[in-house]
Amino acid sequence: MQDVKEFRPKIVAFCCNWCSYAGADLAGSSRLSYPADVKIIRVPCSCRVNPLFILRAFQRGADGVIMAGCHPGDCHYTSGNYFARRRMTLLFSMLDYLGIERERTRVEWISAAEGAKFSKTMNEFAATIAALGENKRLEDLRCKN
Amino acid sequence: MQELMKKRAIELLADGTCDRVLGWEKGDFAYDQTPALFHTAEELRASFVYNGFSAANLSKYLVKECRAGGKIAVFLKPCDTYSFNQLLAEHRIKREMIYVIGVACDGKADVEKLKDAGIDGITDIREEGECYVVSTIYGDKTVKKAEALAERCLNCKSRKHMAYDELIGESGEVVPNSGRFDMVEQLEAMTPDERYEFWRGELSRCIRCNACRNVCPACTCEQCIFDNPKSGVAQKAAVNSFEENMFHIIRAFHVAGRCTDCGECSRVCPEHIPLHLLNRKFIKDVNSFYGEYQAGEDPAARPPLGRYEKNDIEPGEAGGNRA
Amino acid sequence: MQRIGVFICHCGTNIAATVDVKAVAEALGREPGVVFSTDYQYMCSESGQTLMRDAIREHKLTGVVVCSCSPRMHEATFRKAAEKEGLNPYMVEIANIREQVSWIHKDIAEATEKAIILGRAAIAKVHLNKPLTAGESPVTKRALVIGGGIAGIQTALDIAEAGFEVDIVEKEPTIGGKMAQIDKTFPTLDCAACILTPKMVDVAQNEKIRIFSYSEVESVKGFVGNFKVAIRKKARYVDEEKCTGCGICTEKCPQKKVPNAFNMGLDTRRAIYIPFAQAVPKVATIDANYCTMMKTGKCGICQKFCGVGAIDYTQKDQIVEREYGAIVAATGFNPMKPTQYDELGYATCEDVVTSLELERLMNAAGPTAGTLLRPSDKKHPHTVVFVQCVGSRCDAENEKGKPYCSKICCMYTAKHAMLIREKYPDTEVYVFYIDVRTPGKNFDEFYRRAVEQYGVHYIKGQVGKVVEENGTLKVQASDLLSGEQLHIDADLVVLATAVEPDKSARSIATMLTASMDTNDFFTEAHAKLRPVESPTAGIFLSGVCQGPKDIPETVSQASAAAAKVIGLLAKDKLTCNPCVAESDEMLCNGCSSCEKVCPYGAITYADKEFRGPNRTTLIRRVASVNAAVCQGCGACTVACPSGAMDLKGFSNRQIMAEVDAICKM
Amino acid sequence: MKRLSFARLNEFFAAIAASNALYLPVDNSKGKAEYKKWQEGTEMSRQLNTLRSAKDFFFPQTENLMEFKMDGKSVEVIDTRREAEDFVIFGVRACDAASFKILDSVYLVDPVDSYYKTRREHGVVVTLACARPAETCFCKVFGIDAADPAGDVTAWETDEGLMLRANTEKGEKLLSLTAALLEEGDERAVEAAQEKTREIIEKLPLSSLSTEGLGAGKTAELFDRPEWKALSEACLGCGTCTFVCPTCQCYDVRDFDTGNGIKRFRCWDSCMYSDFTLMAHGNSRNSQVERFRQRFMHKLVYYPDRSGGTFGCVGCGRCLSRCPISMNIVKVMKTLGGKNK
Amino acid sequence: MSHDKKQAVLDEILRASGVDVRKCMRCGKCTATCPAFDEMEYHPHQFVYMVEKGEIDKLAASPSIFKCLSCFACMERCPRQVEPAKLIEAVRLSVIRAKGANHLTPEQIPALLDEDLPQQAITSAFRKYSK
Repeated sequence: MQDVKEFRPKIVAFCCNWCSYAGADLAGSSRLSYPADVKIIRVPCSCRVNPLFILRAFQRGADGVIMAGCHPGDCHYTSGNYFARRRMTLLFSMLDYLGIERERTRVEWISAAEGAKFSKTMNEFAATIAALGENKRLEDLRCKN
Repeated sequence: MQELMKKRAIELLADGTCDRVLGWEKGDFAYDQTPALFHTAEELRASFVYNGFSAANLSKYLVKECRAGGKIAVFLKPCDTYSFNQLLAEHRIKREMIYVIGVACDGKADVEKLKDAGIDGITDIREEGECYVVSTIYGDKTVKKAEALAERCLNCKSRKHMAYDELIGESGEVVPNSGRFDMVEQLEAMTPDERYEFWRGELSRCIRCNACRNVCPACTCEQCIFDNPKSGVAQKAAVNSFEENMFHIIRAFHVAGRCTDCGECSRVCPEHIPLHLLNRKFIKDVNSFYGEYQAGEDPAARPPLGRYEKNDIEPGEAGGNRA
Repeated sequence: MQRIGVFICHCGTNIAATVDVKAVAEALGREPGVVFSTDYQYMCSESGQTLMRDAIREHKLTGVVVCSCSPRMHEATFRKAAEKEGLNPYMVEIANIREQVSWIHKDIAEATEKAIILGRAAIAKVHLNKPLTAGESPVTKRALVIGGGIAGIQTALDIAEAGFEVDIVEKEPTIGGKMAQIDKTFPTLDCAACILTPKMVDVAQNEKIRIFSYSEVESVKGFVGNFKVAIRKKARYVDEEKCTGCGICTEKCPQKKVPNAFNMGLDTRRAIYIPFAQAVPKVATIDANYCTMMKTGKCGICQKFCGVGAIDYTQKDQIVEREYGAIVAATGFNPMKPTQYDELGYATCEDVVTSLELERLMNAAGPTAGTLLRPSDKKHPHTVVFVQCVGSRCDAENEKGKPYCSKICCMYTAKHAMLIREKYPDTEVYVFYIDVRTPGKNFDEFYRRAVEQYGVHYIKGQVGKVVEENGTLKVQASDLLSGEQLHIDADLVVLATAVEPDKSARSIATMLTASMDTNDFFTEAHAKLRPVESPTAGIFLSGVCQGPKDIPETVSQASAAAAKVIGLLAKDKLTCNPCVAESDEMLCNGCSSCEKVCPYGAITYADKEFRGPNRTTLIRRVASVNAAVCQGCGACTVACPSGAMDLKGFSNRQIMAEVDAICKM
Repeated sequence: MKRLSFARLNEFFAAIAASNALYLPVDNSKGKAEYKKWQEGTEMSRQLNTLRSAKDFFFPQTENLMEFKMDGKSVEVIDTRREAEDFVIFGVRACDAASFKILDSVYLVDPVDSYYKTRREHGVVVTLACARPAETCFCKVFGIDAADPAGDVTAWETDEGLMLRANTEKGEKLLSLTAALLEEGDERAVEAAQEKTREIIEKLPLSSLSTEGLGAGKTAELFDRPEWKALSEACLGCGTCTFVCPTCQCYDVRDFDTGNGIKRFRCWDSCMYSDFTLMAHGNSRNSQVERFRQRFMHKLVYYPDRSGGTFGCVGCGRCLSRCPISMNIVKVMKTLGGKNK
Repeated sequence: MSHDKKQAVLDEILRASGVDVRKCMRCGKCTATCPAFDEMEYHPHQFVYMVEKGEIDKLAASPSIFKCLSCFACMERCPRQVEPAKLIEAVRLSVIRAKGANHLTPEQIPALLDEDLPQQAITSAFRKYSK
């Protein structure tokens, strides 16, 4: 029997600099914890998130990818998150169409004032990914050994 | 039809409207036509062809031809005119350099269908009314045109020319219920596991020959990111299932909102992967999420990913088995 | 290969208590390209910065990674320090191991592991960083103040004082705001009008200040230093230039039954009106909703009586375009209308009023000419009950109220109670409170005076029910200290309702791309260190739009915002964010996809000549980015189908390198 | 000559599969033939040929060469070569069998490609003579006899059953594995089948294609021919022709960074691609006409130059049916060759 | 009662009621609004405070818990969503359950019904006693 390692999901969170990253800071300064499996990448705006980045994360072994941005209408750059929303809607729908678990990708709008929401969202998402288990459908085994 | 086109092309060369004509050139077996430039009446007389096997969408060649100087005449089928408009919208071609002759199309034949039906050793194919008479080294065979109709033409979305300077034959109408999303809907109705199996089965055959990309009139990048070593995502042959998925997802996304559904990708795939089902998924999603939109219908229309509504649906609401 | 230095900050024990900083320094020191790695108690301190500068010099570092607090906190500090040592500031990256690690994780092993991974991601990014140089953009030397209350007035005056032009946009016909409606001010009890109106006059007379009254901001474009704002001047049907403010029209107008908003609807005015005697600008306005001429086309009396021909029924809204270098939001507040509290009877009993209504009832220019008479029967009330915290301090889930303390109610209620007791010693005054909050200079003394000197009854407890019975308000309340339930027959009940941001603030914030909190108060760039700036560059905050404040606090914040604006306008050029988009012309298709998503119009196209294959030339349409206009959101980089558009400082390769580092097995 | 009754074909496959991985053409979901590993119940395709060629067995589309493992600043080189398993490919047509010789002439000469060599040594090729060649077939032009293919074992489908002939020691060994199922066969049945095939071949439209004016030594004559431009005009620059071609042998060596190390692999490349021959200084073939010319000059001139006149094409016809724009080597030969007008 | 047992009772009451007593800011609006004020020894705001302090025994022994009308006025009015009525209900339940089977069975009810009793009171009584 091989030793079975406890599954620790890898989760990449793309956070826009103005709202969600600040929301993460607020979660931090309010000591609202969320699993260490969540690692944040700062981008200027959710509209900077290229579908390529999301696929790349899955390739490299991520089990879940979440993108967080300002609430629609509150984008620091006026309209960035509206474009991001369309892009992600289409991308997620396509991933679903290809049979890749829909729940592995998520978009949330988290303002700079919503530290609690940030923490809650990340806890929820991490739990969802933990329940789904390892990402098998978009993995690149070369990156796993 | 072919003779009318040939005659008109010769006239256009003669009257100086254009200095070359883009059309289809005869091959060895009637079905293997090659897109070609005709510079003289002699060339046209000798090898210009237009029939049920003139399948290639010629619009993409205009990107290159517009840079060559001199006005070019081109024959475009209805579906090709959508690609033409899209290229115009994206400033890839210059309208004033091109003389468009819209040609009627009642669907193109797919020689693979004949071969799948057991007809081999084909030496020539003639059209006789509603039938193709196929000469083979094993004798003549007659096939109903409808039975040889290419997959993409079964769900023809439009027989209407979106752009032309003149028409040969008649322009039809947009087909309201083309059924082109039927297969997409069937896939959507499957479970995620079934869909995954379906696409693995299809995409695992991909040999990354890039025929789909290189024929695609929406893929006119100066250099594809997959060919650009500086992009960080360049690949050649797909090493594993991830890379197969990656290439096709990104390519489909890249043409999302720009794909005119001309069907060339699936036509040229040597492995017969139904790539159009990826593009049609995006077209269907755009239609249902953001309102009806067909790339290439109106070159002035704003593409769906270049605009937004404040109350667009959330990504979380997309996907899943929607009723 | 970069030569990277890594610095792990302890942040005292903030980081070091949960993250094994030595282990992080050691692990990151083994990463390819890292030539120096250390930890230090406070990297942001002078000595921490010196440590970093020494290392840059001694180890010839080409890149720096600081593992510390959020980059939103000290990225600029560390970049500046690196720059002093000759390293391009954009070669410095921060790994946030405080907010994202030590403050949210408890397990040291887990936190240390995560800190290492975040450090690796930052190192991976720095490997691909390139020195960036900031461009410059000019500054329009004029400020816009949105809102003409005391906050906007003070900000405008201070900016004008420094010699810069200021425009005030006020949606009401006059500036003055809420303070103009207030009778007296705490804790000095001086008359609000006496201290406000001279300032209003100053504004009117200041050559640097232009007032757009009865106007609203229509759209805002541009960016810090270069805003373009469209202002809608609503039609007031009176020519502002001609009107002398003589007021004849407001006396002759036959439509007398218009609720007087300035007096909180407690009396009426005419359809053509000047809100109050000291209004600035003192110009009449026709209320088109009530004007008979506007509604039926028959009347025209005001026009007949106007000696200067200022009345113009055909006036239309006008859009004025103005350019500004800075914008101050001073959109103010409104007291909540407590109609959702059925038990308090505001909606049903005329004699249950809000505190601002009471101000008008006590004001010499108010509906009762300063004599306290209750609205229902215009009689003098003998028992007055004040209810504190109406709609404030509610649970976040509570739909009726606000979660915050409105801050000013304790003090103004003490003021009201005191004034009533002083003017009408025969009146019993009860104040039902939850807590009495009086932080502020001379505030608690003021409140104690109300209790000790004026004999106001302060009762800890809340009012449960107010019912009107035969002209008396039956107040049922609990006295928590005695444990009794009280039943008081009151003549007047005054509700200290919550302060709410003005309804217009949300849409203005959207136009300004300034962020707001869940209560629709503007968010400041930093709660402690940058309290009068919005996170959006060039947008400043003044007054209650940022959070509940009393007058002294509002005025000091208004002046602080003005100081920030002056600091900005004093510059001739602003250095631009160098993290802007850039188009690789060799890859660009000229397809215009990027242009369609650019919110700033920063992308233009031109036909350019390129080398084709084999010594040919070809002309291609390619995009170029105006670096002074681009704000670096990156929308174009994803819209670009060919990957020609990339964002400096957040390039595709950099972000993917971070992804790779984070996902690495 | 051995004979196997068609009824016992399955037993024959099972006997081979007992000690070898056995691959044979199988119809896929699209009704096209591709090589699949045999297992009980696998049905052999009736198609003339597989969509992709048999070269994949010896020269796979991608192949790991070695790995570098990185830990902090240290790098370790790891040999990833594994002992290959013995395998048998059944049903290879004459054209593909001939292509192996061409590949051998590239990969088995000094410096020997050890990856290729290992596979070649472990593989046994059982060819199957063509019974019904297609209009796109032109192997005859290059001196290949579809009725008598090479390979370790040659098989014919005749009226009397499957006839098998071992051509090499490896072939003998394979047949000995299945000896219990085989009987002695009659040469005449084979000859009858061959005759039928050859009759058809004579009738094929491309059998009369001439190689005159092409081949070794024609570089100077053909290189600057103006027809290249028109021929290549429609070429999309995709790699379909090269990837379905049994003789195309170019590859690219690439590194894949896994985050913890590098996997160095090779993968097929195509001279039709714009980044083929991309070097530090840039690209020596900047236009599609140059790339297009390269591919056909290689098959028709350069390779013959180096191999004593043997053409680098085996006439399998795959590029004829797969090219998206139906441009192909036959059209090139007809345009540039001497006697084809 | 041992400390642990006391804690267990408290936990059960908090769980059953779903009330977070720490949210209370002691404004007393629940008490001010309570129609049964005069009948009660402990008033709604005291309930909350006593539960927070863990004084369940005192509360359980008081008849006040049965004086509550379950009118929910306190829940409706509480600005902090503390919901004292749910807390009272939970205490009441814990008392009833501790009594075992010693309470009314459905068969006994018809005989005890008073024709003049308003329907609302009956429903309220069921809510209070029938669990």
